[in-house]
Amino acid sequence: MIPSAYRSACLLALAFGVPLSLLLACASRRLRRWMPALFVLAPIPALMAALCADSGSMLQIGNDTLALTFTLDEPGAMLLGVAALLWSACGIYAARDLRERADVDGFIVCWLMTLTGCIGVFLAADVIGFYFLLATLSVGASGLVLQGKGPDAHRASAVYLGLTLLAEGFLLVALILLVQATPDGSVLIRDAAAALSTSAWRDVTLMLLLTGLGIKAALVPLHFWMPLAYDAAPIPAAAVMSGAVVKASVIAMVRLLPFDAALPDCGFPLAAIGMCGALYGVVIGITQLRPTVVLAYSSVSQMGFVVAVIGMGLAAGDDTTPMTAAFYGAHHLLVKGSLFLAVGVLMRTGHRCLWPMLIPAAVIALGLGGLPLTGGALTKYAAKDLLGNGLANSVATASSVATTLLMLHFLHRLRENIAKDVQARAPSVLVWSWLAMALASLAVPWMLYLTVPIDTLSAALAPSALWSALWPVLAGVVLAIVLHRLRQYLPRVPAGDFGMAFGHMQGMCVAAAKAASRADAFLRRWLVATIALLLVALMFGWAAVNY
Amino acid sequence: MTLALDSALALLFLGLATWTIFARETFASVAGFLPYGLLLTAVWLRLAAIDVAMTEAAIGAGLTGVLLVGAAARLRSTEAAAAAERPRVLTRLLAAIVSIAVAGVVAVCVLLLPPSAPTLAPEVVANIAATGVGNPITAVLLSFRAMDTLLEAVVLLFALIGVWSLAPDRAWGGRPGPAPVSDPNGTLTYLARVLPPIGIVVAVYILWVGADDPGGKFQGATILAAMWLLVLMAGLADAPPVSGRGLRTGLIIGPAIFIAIGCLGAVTAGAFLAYPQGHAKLWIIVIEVALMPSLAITLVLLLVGAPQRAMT
Amino acid sequence: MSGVADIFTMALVSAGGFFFFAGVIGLLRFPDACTRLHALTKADNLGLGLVILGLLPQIGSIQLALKLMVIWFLVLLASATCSQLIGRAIRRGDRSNVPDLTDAAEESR
Amino acid sequence: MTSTTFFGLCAAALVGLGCYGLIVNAQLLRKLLAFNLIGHGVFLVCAIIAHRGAADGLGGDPVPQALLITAIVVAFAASALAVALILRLFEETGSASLTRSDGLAKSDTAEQEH
Amino acid sequence: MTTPTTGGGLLLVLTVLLPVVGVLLGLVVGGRHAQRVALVTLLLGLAIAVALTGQLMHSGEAVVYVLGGWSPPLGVALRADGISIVMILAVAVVVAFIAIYACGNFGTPAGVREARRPVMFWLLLLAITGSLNLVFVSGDVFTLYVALELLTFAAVPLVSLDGRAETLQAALRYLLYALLGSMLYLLGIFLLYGAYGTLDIALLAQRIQPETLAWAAAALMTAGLLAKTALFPLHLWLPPAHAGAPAAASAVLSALVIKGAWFLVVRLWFDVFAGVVAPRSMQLLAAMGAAAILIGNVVALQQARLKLLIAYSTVAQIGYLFLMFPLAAGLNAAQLDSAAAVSGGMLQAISHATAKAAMFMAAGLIYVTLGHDRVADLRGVGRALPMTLVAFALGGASLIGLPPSGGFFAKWLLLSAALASMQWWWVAVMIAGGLLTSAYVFMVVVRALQPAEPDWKPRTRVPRYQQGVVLALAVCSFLLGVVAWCPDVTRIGRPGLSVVEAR
Repeated sequence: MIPSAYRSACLLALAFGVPLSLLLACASRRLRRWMPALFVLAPIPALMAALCADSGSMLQIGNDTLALTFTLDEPGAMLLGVAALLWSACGIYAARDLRERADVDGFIVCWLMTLTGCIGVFLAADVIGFYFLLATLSVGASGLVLQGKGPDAHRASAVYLGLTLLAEGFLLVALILLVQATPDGSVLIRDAAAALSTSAWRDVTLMLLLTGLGIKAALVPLHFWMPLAYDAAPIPAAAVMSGAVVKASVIAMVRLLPFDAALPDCGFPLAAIGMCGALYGVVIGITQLRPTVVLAYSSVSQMGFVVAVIGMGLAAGDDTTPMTAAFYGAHHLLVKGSLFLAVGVLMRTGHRCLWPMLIPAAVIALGLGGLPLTGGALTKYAAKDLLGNGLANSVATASSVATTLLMLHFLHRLRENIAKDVQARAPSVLVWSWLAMALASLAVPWMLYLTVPIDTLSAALAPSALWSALWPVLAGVVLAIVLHRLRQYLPRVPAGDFGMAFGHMQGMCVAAAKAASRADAFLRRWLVATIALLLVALMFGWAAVNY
Repeated sequence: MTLALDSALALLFLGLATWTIFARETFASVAGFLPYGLLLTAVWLRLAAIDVAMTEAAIGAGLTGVLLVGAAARLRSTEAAAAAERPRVLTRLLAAIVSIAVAGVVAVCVLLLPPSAPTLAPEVVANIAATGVGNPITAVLLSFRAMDTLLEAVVLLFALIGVWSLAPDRAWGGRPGPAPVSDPNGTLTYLARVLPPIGIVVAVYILWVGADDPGGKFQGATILAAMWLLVLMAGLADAPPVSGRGLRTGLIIGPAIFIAIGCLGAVTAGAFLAYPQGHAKLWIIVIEVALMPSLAITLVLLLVGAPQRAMT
Repeated sequence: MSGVADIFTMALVSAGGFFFFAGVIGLLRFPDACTRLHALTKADNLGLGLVILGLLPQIGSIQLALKLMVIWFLVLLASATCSQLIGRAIRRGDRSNVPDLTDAAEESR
Repeated sequence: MTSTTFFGLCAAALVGLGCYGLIVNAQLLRKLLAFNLIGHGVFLVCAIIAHRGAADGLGGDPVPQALLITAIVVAFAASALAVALILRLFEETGSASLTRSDGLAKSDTAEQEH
Repeated sequence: MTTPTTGGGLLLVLTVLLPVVGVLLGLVVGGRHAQRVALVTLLLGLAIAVALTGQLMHSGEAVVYVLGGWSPPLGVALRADGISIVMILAVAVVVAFIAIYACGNFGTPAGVREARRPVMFWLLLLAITGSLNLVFVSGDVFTLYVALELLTFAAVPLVSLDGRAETLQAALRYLLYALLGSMLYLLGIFLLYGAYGTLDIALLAQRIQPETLAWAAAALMTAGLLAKTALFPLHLWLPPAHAGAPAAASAVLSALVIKGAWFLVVRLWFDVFAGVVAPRSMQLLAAMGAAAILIGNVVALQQARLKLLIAYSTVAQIGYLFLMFPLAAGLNAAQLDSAAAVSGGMLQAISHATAKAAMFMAAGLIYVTLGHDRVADLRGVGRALPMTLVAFALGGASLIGLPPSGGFFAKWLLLSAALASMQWWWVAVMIAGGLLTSAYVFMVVVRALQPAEPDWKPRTRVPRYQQGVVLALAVCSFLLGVVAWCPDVTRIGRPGLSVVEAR
């Protein structure tokens, strides 16, 4: 082996192995007590890997019968790096938070489990490992939601786990179809994606794949788990989930979907659904009062936008799509993560020292809407080519107007939800961790933009580009003012909007379940069961004779 | 003529079978079951299965009958409750239809049996010389399919373990059945004194002829068991405590020797449960002799049931 | 010679059969348990005895003849004991361990 | 109709009777009796198969006859175990029948509010 | 005519005889010596199972032993191919774990020469092991009947080991229903003999014809075996029996005993009746399985007691074991490698055996600690028995089919088979079943994680090694997926299949 490849393999192994070993170490009670201190360090190897490992480097565990493969492609590296940043910052925040909790074990285990799964998903290169780590991720994340307080947390966690396992059901079938499509039954995602566009089952596979990943990406109409979960989860958990965890679906899409061939009949509907989500999230979001819920709906909207970008790329068969989508995802990851931290910090901050906290929040929040010179503007600029000049582009502009509007609404709600005590100050650890994240979410997009590189600096700073980024924001501000005037006319939609309608189906489910157990009790009566046995014998005979 | 005889026989035992199903009282149906078993024995005779007839008479009709009569006598008080649980007419109708359907399937199968019946009789006749025994059934039981016979002994043992496991904890290790009460000059006592010697002679005789003629260990063991039961019923002796080392050794000695000889065969004759050339009959008789007492003990203990009286 | 033996056999076996028949009739028709017991014992002892006696000249070997006699003897022993036990039970008046053959018999008709 | 076939039909009748009794009769001892009837029916089928296989001077195929002996003994073992269970149940509960219910105490099947 | 004894055949005799000898010996020595005898015997049994596996993988063909030198049809042969060896190994391992666990609950108390529950438990455990091994290796359908009866007679007393009224009734239901089943099976055997004049599986496979007698025999035998496996809707005896028995006994019954009859169905349908059973029968069988999966899981979700919940999840899991039949048939029809489906089914059986044993033992520990096993108030378990709860969760994950558990790879194989043979409906059933399973596992774990009242004390302290054993078994079942790294043993010695790499 040549040294550099060897080094990269070691880095990958560390990136995945360190969190995993920490998770296993939780088996011992003594070690478990030390874990919160290590939260900040656990993702560092992943960050190192993202920075130092040369892209395309591979790590294989197992024999030729079955091997778990890890690799690092460019989109993966980008998302992995920023995710690691977010995990470290939130790790600091969580460690401080845990001091005030009664039972910390559950949180610690779930945190490390989610971290392991999250990093692994960005690295996994074969379908089995990918599915395994996705499952780890989902189970851990639902465990994190469970750490919230009260019955709401239980309900949210149950809904989240149920939907995400449903999604994995779809994914499992899709992955099996993918593997069967590959000529030699290879389980590498690369081969599977390559074989997909020519597979006999292509459309079914894509349907299942997009349904599964759509649930995970909170595509409308399967988005309602997201507000519930982010509202119920503890702040740091909500931050990593809205930031890092949900990006697993983005990386899965860019890796599994075939961008080598133009698939308009699949790409355009996907883009349409995404755009609908991007606007729908805002529409519901502005009716919400709790800042976390508002952020959740903004996540629904932003994920919708990413999916729309991917859909357009799929339709055009444009192979730059993965980088663009990953770049957009990375920016959203940073911003959304830091905004959740901001919510947590401001809830503990009094009026006295409000502004130093609120200003940065305002900047990055508007950045999400595409405020010039922020990362948001860059991402929108990068996505522009994919969206083309047609309908999609105008909808995208509309969505950035809407996002600005939603973000202003968020800032307003944030200001409403500060601590009652005027003198209150958030613990400095929390403050610094959040400010660090805020800084990162401003700086990192520029670095990525220039180092990767996606486009030239001059192109991004051209006056036309600046203006085309600025006017939607201004429009958004104007709209926000109007909306502020009319706010009392807004309806109050419950968090998780029509998803709550499913709550009414619970009664039906219970009735069905009761019916099932009545049937079971009936069938287990001696008379019935013996007659059934003889009938079964007769039926088998009959089935054979009429063959 | 034969068919008339058969029909008469069939009429009788089917009638009794119907009776055992439909009789009102459990005891009555058991009482019907006993003659039914004996008639069935006659059926085996009609079908030229004399060994089966003897086994049926001894175990199927005899021991099972004793078992059921004893149980029925103890369960008399449950009649009313059981009668109250009689299912509704519709259920009974459904049950009847299904049962008739199953019977129909069996009948069809019987009628469809191939005209030229496949048989292993020639093979048995061809190979019986190697076993040295004259009774083909003994040859099958102890040489060709000796595994089944070994397992059969083990089945009885497992069943006994199961029966014992039902003992109340306090009575564990104690004696089964109620304490013996003997009436020194009662008829039963007299019979229990007179009969056993004869019975033992008969049992040994049946075991001995079993090698070449109908008969064998099971029939003999059953007679031994019957004698012991007689003694127990007459109260001349008490049932042994189940914790007794000797008793347990007696229980397992037969199967143990069977297995030992089988392993010996694996060493000397090249296969488990194979017998050395020319000495097959000797080893078969050894096995039978060893099995008979164990089987007798097992049968008796199965009949007297789980221990009920703690050791004093 | 064999002719005489055959006649002898026929006579005795049919006589035995008659006793069995009578026994069964009695079992079914007699009013109470004691009398039924009486009928039964007749059937067992005499009926079986006559049948076996009748069969004796037909068998060549002494051994087989002895076997038959032993069987008869055992049946005598057994039936005597049984009927004695049942009879005692009847006298003691407890019917707990006397099978309810009465209704059994009536319904089987 | 040969006597084997005839007894074969009797066997079928026995099986049918036994099934009916096993289903309908509530008292456990009656169920056991019914089981024995089914067993006898099955054995009778085996016996006629053995009888049809008569050859080379043997009255019947000895292999199924040997199987039959084994089966009879196994059935007896089953009856003994069942009787012991029934009597123990009787001692514990005073009843000798499977309750109408499905064998689970109500406390077990009690559903819990979601 | 039939294959003569092959190398290592004597091991087959040993797998069967050793436990039987153990029973005889244990009965004589009695008391706490019986326990020692049992443990030694089980250890030896494990060694023999490993040796047998090695033999099989080395020779690459089925191991045959002709008893008494009388080759079939006159004599009886023992035969072990891939699927039997897999089951033997699984039984040996699981029973070993259960035995270690049971040392905590079934030790003879000091000062007593012999107590009923311990000595009976150990003897019955040995008896079950021997009977199961006989079921797996016997090549003669009548010997298989005797083996099934042995299994039943050994399993029924385990159910009523506690002697409570409801367990007695459960045992009676089990016994009577199983007896009816075995009579149907016996009838089928006799019909086969009457039609084809042999009882040997290999010979039957050659001689059998698609005709009414064969169909009737197949139907009767299948129905009888299904009654013993408790496939829905023939499961009346399973929930009360498995929920009422002591935890270790429940583990044996639920993990292993039901697999005996199921294995026989596999043996018959794939080896004996391969050319006889109609595709429709396959679909019917799998339809019963699907009903078991759906209804069993839904009912499990509503149970108020943990052991009943697990028992019902067994009812559901039995269903998965029967999905493989139409899948294998479908692959055959599509000229594909049908052994993949069989491997999936076997893997499912093994992973269920390990997982379910672990879950029942975990439930036992929870019961001991709380003094009850009401699902509604399991709070405090997470604090008192962390290892046990983890074990339960891992077992549950294996049932759900989360990677890398054996359940996941079994599901992977079965789903692949279903998709390759275009039987979408079974895919839907499997996915739905997984979701329902996850629902009740989640419910139990969440309730157990809730903190107990501050003044709460566990009823009794559970020895650490018991928790350790349970966790170890659960981890085995959760990591069972690594078998995908080994060559597929189940194909060895199967007719028409060659030894090829897994997947």
